[in-house]
Amino acid sequence: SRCRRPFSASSSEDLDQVRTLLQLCVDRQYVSPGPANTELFQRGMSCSYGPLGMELRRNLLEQWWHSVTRSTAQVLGINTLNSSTVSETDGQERLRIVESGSLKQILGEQELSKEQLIKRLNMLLQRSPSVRGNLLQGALEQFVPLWGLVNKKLPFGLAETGLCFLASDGSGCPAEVMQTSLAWFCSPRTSSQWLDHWTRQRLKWWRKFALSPSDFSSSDVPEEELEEVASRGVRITYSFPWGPEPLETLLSRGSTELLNTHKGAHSKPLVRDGRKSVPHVVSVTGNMDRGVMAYLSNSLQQLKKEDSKQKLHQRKVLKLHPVLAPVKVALDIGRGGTMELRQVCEGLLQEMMEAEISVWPGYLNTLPTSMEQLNAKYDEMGVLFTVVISENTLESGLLQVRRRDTTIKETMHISEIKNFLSRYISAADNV
Amino acid sequence: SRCRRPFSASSSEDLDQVRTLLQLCVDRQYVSPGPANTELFQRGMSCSYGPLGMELRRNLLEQWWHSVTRSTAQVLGINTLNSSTVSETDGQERLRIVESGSLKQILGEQELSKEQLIKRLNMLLQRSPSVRGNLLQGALEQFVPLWGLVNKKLPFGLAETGLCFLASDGSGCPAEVMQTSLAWFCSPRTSSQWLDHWTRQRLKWWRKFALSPSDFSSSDVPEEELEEVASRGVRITYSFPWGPEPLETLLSRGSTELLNTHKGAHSKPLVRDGRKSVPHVVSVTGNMDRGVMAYLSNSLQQLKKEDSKQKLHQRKVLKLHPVLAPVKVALDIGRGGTMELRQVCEGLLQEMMEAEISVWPGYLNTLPTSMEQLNAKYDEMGVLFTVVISENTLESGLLQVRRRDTTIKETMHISEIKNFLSRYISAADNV
Amino acid sequence: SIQGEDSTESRMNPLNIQMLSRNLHKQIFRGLEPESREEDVERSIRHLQKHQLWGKETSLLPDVELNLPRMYGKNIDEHFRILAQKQSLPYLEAANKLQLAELPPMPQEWNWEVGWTRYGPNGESKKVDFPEEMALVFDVEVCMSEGKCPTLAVAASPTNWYSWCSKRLIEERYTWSNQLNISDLIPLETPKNSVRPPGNRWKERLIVGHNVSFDRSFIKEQYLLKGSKARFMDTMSLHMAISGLTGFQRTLWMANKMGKRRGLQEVKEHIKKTGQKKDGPAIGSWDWVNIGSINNLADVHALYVGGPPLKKEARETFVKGSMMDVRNNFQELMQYCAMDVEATHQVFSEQLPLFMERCPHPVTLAGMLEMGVSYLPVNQNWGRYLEDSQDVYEELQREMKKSLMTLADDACQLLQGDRYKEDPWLWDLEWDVQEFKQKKVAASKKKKEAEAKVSTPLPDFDEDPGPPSEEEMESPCPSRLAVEKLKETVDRLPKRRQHLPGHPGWYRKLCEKMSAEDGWSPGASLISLQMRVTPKLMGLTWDGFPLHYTEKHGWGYLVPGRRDNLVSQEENTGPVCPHRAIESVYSEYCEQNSKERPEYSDSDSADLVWTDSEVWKKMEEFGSAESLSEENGVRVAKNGWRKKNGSKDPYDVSAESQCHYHNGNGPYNDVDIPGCWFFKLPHKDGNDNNVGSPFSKDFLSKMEDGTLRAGRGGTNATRALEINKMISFWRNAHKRISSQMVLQLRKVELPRVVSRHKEFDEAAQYGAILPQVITAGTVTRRAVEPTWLTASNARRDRVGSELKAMVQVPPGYHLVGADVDSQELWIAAVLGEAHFAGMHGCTAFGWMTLQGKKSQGTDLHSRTADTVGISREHAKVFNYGRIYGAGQPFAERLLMQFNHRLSQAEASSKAKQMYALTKGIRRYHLTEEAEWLVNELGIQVEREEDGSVSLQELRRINRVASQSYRRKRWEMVGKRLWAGGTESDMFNKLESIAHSAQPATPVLGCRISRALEPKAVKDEFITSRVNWVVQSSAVDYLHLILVAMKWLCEEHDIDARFCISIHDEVRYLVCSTDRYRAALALQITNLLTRSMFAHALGMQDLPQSVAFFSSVDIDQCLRKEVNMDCATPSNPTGLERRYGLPPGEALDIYQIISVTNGSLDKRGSAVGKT
Repeated sequence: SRCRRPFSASSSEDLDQVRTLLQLCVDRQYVSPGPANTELFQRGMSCSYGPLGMELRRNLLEQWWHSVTRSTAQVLGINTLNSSTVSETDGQERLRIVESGSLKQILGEQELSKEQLIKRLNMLLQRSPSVRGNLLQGALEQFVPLWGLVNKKLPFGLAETGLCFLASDGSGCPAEVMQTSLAWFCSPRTSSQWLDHWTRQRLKWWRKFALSPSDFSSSDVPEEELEEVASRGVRITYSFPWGPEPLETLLSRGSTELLNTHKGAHSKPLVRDGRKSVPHVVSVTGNMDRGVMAYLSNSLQQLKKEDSKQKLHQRKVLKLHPVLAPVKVALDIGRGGTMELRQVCEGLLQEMMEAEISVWPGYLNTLPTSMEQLNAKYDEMGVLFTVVISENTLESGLLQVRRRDTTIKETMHISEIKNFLSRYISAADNV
Repeated sequence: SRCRRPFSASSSEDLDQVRTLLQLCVDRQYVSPGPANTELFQRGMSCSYGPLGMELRRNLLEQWWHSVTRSTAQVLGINTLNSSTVSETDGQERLRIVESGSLKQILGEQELSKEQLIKRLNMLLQRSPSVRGNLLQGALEQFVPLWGLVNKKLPFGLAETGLCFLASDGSGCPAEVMQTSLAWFCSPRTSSQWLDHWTRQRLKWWRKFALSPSDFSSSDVPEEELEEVASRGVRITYSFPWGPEPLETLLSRGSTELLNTHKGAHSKPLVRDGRKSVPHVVSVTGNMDRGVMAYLSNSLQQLKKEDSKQKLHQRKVLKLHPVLAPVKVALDIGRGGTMELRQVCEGLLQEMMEAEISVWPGYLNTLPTSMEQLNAKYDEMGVLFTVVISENTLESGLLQVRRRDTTIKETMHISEIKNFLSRYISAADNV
Repeated sequence: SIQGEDSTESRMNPLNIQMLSRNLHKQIFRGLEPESREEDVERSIRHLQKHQLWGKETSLLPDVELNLPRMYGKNIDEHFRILAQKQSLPYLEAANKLQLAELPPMPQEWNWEVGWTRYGPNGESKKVDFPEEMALVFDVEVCMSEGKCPTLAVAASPTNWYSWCSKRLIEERYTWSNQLNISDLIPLETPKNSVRPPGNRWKERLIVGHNVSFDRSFIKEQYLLKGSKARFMDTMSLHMAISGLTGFQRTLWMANKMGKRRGLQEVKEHIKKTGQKKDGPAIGSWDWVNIGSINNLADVHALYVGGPPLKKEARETFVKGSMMDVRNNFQELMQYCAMDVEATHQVFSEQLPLFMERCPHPVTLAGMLEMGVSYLPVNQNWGRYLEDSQDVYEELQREMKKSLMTLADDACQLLQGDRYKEDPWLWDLEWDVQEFKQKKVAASKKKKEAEAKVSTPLPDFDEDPGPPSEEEMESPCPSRLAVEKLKETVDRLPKRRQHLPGHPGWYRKLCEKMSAEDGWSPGASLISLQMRVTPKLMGLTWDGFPLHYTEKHGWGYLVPGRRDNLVSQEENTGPVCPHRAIESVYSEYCEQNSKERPEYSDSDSADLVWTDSEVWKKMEEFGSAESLSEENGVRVAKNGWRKKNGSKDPYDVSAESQCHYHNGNGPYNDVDIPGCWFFKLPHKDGNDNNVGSPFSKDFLSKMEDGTLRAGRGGTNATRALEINKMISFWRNAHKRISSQMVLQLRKVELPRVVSRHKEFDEAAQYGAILPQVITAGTVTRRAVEPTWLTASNARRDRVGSELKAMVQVPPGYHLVGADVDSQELWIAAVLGEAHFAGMHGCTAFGWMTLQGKKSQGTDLHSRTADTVGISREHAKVFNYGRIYGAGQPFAERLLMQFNHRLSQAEASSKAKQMYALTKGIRRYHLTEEAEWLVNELGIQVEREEDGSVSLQELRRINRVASQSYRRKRWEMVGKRLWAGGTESDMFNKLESIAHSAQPATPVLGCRISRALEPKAVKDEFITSRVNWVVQSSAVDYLHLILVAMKWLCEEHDIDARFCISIHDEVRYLVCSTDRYRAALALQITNLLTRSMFAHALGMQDLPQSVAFFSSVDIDQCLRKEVNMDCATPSNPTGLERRYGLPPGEALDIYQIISVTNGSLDKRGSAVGKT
């Protein structure tokens, strides 16, 4: 995958924006701290995620999966191995998992001549499994048995999500990336139409969760950047402050690879009765780590805001889509916590978790914090609602609910909050 | 991880049972075909899964995640990197990802002496990132920032699921496994109680989805098999036809590793104000690949059955728990499909998919199959319900619904089927 | 044959216009050489010189050598008569029989059975495949709630009644496929399960109905690509031709029908709407009301037949009822349908003789029959197009809504610290919030609770409590119990929950109330562009001023700087305008624009290029008012705000309240906003009208040029505006487009040419749409159809605008067609030329049409553009407008609309200038009475050589006369005519036709609707009548083309069928092997048609430059240009990549001759067989 070096932002304002975003991601537990880690993150690679980042990527993957497997009846999910021992000699330099013990043992054998050493090492290398750089190869291998399963009907797709390893571009350090892959098999006649179809579907999907959808766009892959097998390609890109980066790549790959994978040209398992043509492959490959970053970048809104003392602030809000937001609601106690209030919080927390609403147990934090600070923090975390339980709640059952998007506080009854949240989130999914 | 060689089943009947199970898993798209693959599967390693196996493992992981992260407020989910470049010299022989290109290049350099060669290779090895063998190390590394997030309260847990690589025990070929991990941090005083608590919770969970729960059991890890750091351990095992195998292991590990990870003993980040003790760790590590096999094995029921011609058959049913079953309902067309019937099927399919009920689009199969054959197939797939749409549906809106567990066919109206299924599945979850 | 060589010298007329090649002229005009009088030639040259057109260099076209097919009759007119008679003979015979026949008695009881039933005269019934009579009156009814499938039908012939019931009516089923196929339709020529007629011979048949194109769309055989010889006669179209009303007349007619009083009110309202104010015309003559009617069957029936009114109540069941309702009222509804058939027959019987009398040329009938069988082939791409467009549309709409919702959410933050008070847009919204209501608890209970309440402080430090015990795990969780207990207080909430009490009032209104039902969506989801709050949330500015809305004046904007109303502020209890903030908005705008303040120029936005029908609609509305007392020479200033200078204006205030630095529509000082003047946004129909939404189509161009822009909310607002533009087309059109009835044909139902073609794809779909064309739908007899005939061309930024290109041929076929170049201009010009000197190119207007060159600036549009200083595109609108009869006021308004910064005076002077140059100046012939007076009083009169006088002279004579003879009112004006302009003679001709006692088209002699004849309307509706001359002649043109083309195709065995005619273009669906021959036939058709025009006007010659279509398009889809890729947001990759459609060929006559060898014969033309 091509990616620009970080921090090539076009202007100092953009640069500022990038810094703000990264700092916020670390501060608010999206990304684990450490410069090496944030660099991975910014490069669109897997990094060590904090609880919120993990949940966000999880939600994103979940949505991807649903959108692809539920879009038509013809998509089957699969799960292939990361490592394979097929020692192909296709010239591709692969990443291999080597048992460092075995290697060291060979290096330690004094009596070996240089030639013997090299021979042994080559053998070890051959035996060592290679890790995958993409999910496509797995799908191609699974094609034959699963095509049979659907009676050799076309079109037909295989979906998978999983970790892949990318060789370093010289830096010597391979990186991981969470890939999504749809391998779509169709008739040669329709492959171009399907490419367009999936481009539209995928772009629509990316835009669905965006705050400003037009930052996501699609463009043809320039001829010179196309992989050899591909006749046409489209990239879905996000315009980061430092320039566009691809999130998902769709390629019309023809049938070459399928034929290679299953050896023998036009072999029987690859054709349908009465047809001579081998199915064409359209691959849809996404990088969900970069997707996470795109949504974080897209949803960060900085608004000028005066505080109660007429001072000008920057209000930073992560306006993540309700479906993606890792924390839907924060539970807090108003001034002066008591055991009774905490109990109510715990009860409410249980209720929400059972309803699969992710809650932030802010009430556990007993350090004194002003409501203003708290709201600022939750805004930065992208928490949709903040529920505050106070002494008054114990008497009347009333809670204060603050909305992230309007900053307005409202009163709600404790018996209604769960249903309200559930409906709010599921309704947001349907918009 | 320890694992027995396959096919060490105790009796020929058991052997038969194993063969039947494996055959069925391959036939019904739980596991991809090929002896190497099924061997991985049987050894409790990740293998290449078919669509149904993938969905089953997915469901299982989902359930694990909910049960662990939603049990208390104190569990945070994380996502750490698979590979790390920390070149530790803790004596452990690690699996490393080596760029085979770089290695070959070094081997190809003619002018290098043997010593130079060895030096260069050692350097390469040092630089190559190692892949993880378990998830615990990642959790230990994340402990400090995240403990701060919860105000250094105890107890507190970090949960993660992900692929790990296991070094081969001599076979030379490392394998993958889908691990689940809960790292539970608690006061030294309560660590033993927590170990018991989690053992109980985990066993309860495993049994919840089982057809015969007593096949799942827990037992202490014998002293001699304990890892060095652990003071006590418990295994949750499943009794396979060839003997018991561990599914999840709980270890009380003390604080040594935590201290090692964060260097300097009793360093500030590891203690709470006013306390001197460093938190203790209880690790809960599961192998979900083996979990998949356990449930498949557990739910396979073989029943004698007479067919319409009074011939004796073996009816094989995969009585997977409704929550785990990868396919909840199959949609089929009765004799003589027409475009109109198909349209109804597609509408129904969409409706179910939107309600997140996984459907098998049997109606797409246009090859003539008898209803009996079809039912046998769906039973082996573990499909809960089979819905048949016929000409009659067009007139009256009535469908035939067959239940896997009773084999009884019922008539239901098309407008009610979705709600019926939704309620059936969610009710099964709460039992 | 050879062409293009100088074998013979090119023929030129005395005005140096190149005429038809000698061989063609000989074949068409049979050796009749045109003669011209020396005097006429000189007059023409003088005229051309006056307009700087004489002596301009012209280039020669290569001559065309062609052997035309043998022609009939003595001259070209007879030729066409013979062709048309032959073509329509069997249908005319059938029509006559039907007209004379008395229908048998209607059955009393209708048969409840699928398919056709025949009823004998004695009440016996028999199931039949289809009615076999040659002529039928036919009516179909459709149960709307059940989709597009026909439900029941009735037909009647001179001998039998028939009824038809659909399967869906008779058989009850849970579902029916929404995909129609041929067996769902009504057969009229073929038995069940067959697409061939008995004996494999298609018979000529005539089907009569009211708006019969609707009924036609349910007839099975009409969807077959080839075969049916059934033709249709539409009593609605016949009515339009005989007694139709113009659109404006229809409004008046309805008003009149509603009752005199109500009617007058409606008329007044209408006139007000069209901006004519009280000075508009009173409709003087109402005679036409009794000889015309609107188009529905009941009113048409009342007009032609009379008697008891037709009952239409049963119709409601089909419109609103379910299939069950239809079943329950089956007999009654059948009866209703039959009554319609009976009524249609009565109407038809009355109409036919009238029609034949008023449209006597056989070409008219033959042309209308051909027009009645239009056919649009489509394939699976139609479905894709609908899906893609709707998809993209919905997505964009969602995005737009999302942007608006975000704007609303963000605005809520202004509630904090009352910051909204300083917002230039939002200060006057409702910002109140509601108190949360909860019932009071009885004091005693509360006390008890208070006592019971204990609060336990949190432990200082949280110790790890260890795991809960097993008992704790088993027993119900205490914290859950605590929550459950608290939930009991829910009974203290009011029954009806408050709706977002904490949010400001305006925001609450944008949110849906959460209800138990599904479909609730969160946030300000009710927001739309149409709401008043939206422009404010976007912070829209007009030339830098924030927009503001008032009930009385609609949308306008606030201009800061007013000082005379700052005093009264204290008393103000309502929101206070933050005029300082408004000032800073404007100064910021000025700062931003200081460097390059945009100099306004005509934007060539295509949005302003209206379709002709739009131009016409506009003019028709106030056209009848246009003749307003020109003789008085005083036009009344119509723009309200200017009136304030008159002392009667109640809003007239001191000069202080005038805004000194901004010109616009205002200020309206009755809008009392402290510190600000209020100006209205300009309105296209005149500034008296209120603007209801700044997002209407009319402001699109203002957004594009930056006059109207979003001032805040950054990208959200701007993007919303952009999207609004993109989805405008689909929003308006998608209902009509997606309800087009598409019938898919199965393989056996397709011609073998298709099903055996190498590109035939089993998986693809091939089908057709039958557009519901009313063959003569307007008073000019132009065809009307709401979707296809008004469809604009594809535009890059308009979702779904690739509509036309979705008409795509099946394999083995091509679309062959052409646009008649400047059809209406040429018709108008040739009429003028015949009138002036009887030579082609003798008037300046004619010369420009024939010989004008864009490059030399001598073509009509460039000329107008130069004169007025506008773009050529805009000039086109003016030019067509004029020919359609639009006067100077129209031009003024249009000018101001194109450039809102133009003052009224400037616009007026520009319009005047333009009209003087083109239409010319009115001159008058004196009546005998006046001549006597002049003579008697010895007045020296300045006259032209034709004896006419100017308006000034007329006034002078009038003055002198009234001084001398005070009591008497003199009828001074005889004939009025135009003089001095490039188009004067053309207008004189048009007006002479329009004013004649029996206006008729000059070529085919079709008479104007009875409701527009001077006898009925006197001097009213002049614009409509002038317009009618050109438009109706254009219809003659089209009918001539259809007749000639049909003749050539039959004669030369060209496999082609008529597809559609959109305005001035015709398209044929042609078997690919015959496509070049069809192209040649089309060219010959045009040659003959134009020649026929010239012949009918007494000019036995035709300029070469108009003889042939500039090109004939051979294409696989319907599009404006053969190489247009029609990329739109819904078709981003274009036709070629997305639909695999390569560019077509556009061939001129020379290319066609070279491909076909100039021969129409199958054998003669070598090519086309590949």
